[in-house]
Amino acid sequence: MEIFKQKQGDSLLISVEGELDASSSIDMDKAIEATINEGIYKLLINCEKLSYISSAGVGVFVSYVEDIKNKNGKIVFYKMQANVLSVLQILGLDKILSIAETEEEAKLILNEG
Amino acid sequence: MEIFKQKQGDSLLISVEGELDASSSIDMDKAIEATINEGIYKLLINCEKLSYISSAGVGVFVSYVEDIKNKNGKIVFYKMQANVLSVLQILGLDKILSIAETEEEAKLILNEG
Amino acid sequence: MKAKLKAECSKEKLKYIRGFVKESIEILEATDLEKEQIVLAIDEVCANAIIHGNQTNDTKQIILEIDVTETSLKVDISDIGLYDPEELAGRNKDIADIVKDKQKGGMGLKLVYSIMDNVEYYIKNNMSICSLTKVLK
Amino acid sequence: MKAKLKAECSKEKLKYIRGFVKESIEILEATDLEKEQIVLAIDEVCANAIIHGNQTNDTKQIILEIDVTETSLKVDISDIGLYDPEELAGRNKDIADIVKDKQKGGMGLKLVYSIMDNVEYYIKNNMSICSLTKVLK
Ligand SMILES: Nc1ncnc2c1ncn2[C@@H]1O[C@H](COP(=O)(O)OP(=O)(O)O)[C@@H](O)[C@H]1O
Ligand SMILES: Nc1ncnc2c1ncn2[C@@H]1O[C@H](COP(=O)(O)OP(=O)(O)O)[C@@H](O)[C@H]1O
Repeated sequence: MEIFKQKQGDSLLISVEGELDASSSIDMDKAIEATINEGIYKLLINCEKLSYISSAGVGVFVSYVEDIKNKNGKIVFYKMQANVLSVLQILGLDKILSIAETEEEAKLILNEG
Repeated sequence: MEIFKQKQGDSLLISVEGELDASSSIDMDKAIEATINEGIYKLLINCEKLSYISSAGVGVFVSYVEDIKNKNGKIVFYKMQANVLSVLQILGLDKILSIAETEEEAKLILNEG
Repeated sequence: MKAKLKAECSKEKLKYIRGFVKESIEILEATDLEKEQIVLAIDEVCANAIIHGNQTNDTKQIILEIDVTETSLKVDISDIGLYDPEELAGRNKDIADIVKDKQKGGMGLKLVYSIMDNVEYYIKNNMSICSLTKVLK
Repeated sequence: MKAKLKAECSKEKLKYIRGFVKESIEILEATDLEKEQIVLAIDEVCANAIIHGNQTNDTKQIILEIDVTETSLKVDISDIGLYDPEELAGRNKDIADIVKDKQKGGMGLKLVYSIMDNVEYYIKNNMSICSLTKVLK
């Protein structure tokens, strides 16, 4: 798995490529923790090249949802592949997490209300 | 494996796609046998989409080389992938079979001498 | 076909295990998405066996046994950590509570139970075995 | 890692066996071409076990056992056909003679011996076993 970060104003765009499993999720956890420690609470996650996610990968994102919400931030995913989306759907997380189709839509959701 | 045949004057262009192994080589054998039975002894084999060959696949071509030569025909392969070419090289067949890089080169070899 | 894999208990091995499983279940007459979900379910159980069953001690091994036909699948995952299957009940926790409690874990078995038809835990020859089955309709 | 596969003796199974082998040897630190050649060598021995060892009788099975690390590979292929290893000597026939004799076969073992470091045939528990090894430099 590879993580690419790009600062955009007060938000951070994270592009994740490859497979996010029990092994690689540790790096993703560090990446998000570092972002929050920098005081950034608006996260866009580009999932276009994320080919696989297991519960450990999902868990990383889930564990920061509350903290981010408490800081009036948001975490928005977009361009998810069908298999990755299906994992969130099975868990019922598609109704709890913010999931957009395109980058534009994701940015709208990130900056609304 | 899939075989596509295309008649070009007195020669036949055979495009082979996929994996040519002990199982699929039977179909290739039938295709070449049928061609020879039709009296066509000039064969161009487009290997661009041939992703795998085992000795059984090689054997099909090898078994017709003599008959085709005796009829003043020729069998010319082109656009071979590296792994397929390496199989012929290991067997020393790269010096016995006619192997071209491009279709143009293959046609030149087919119609020379 | 029957496939068997012994792998050292390290998380880095999970991606090879998935590749192995993917190929082993190739003959199943299921959609790509269904096959990807089956690979996920098996990945989750293997991750548990490596992490919880063997504390990622890579001198230990887990064993994966796959029995597959065009329409059916049975997978046994064995690890030496002897646990009480009753303790795996965490899978019933509500997803909203998992989010609220900022949990990183506790979602794996939810996926396994959703994707597979049957999930069974038992102990045999001093090994903990998780047995997964699925029959295609 | 150790991987094991039991497959019915039908030629249609060869492509699944190759997929399985490809994934099983993924951790080998070799080039893609080297890995493809190793898959080929194993395919050749499996094809022989299915065709010559078991006459493509799909009620019979061949067994493939792979023991792989980053730098070494050992593969055992077992079939129930009991043959005399001495009879496999056909692999020494000159390739030009194979062409002249219009042979369709007799090239498989040439590939196997070229690609692998060591090839051994022996009989154990009433099974014929072909044992292949390779060590990466
Ligand atoms: N093979 C195992 N050995 C010991 N405990 C296990 C095993 N598999 C699962 N468990 C227990 O069940 C719990 C729930 O598993 P799971 O839903 O996969 O979530 P996670 O592993 O992410 O915590 C684990 O936290 C662990 O305590
Ligand atoms: N597992 C086996 N059981 C019986 N005979 C075998 C086995 N493997 C190889 N042989 C014999 O060795 C010969 C040479 O094998 P090979 O070089 O692979 O060529 P091919 O199988 O194409 O004839 C075969 O034709 C067969 O007679």
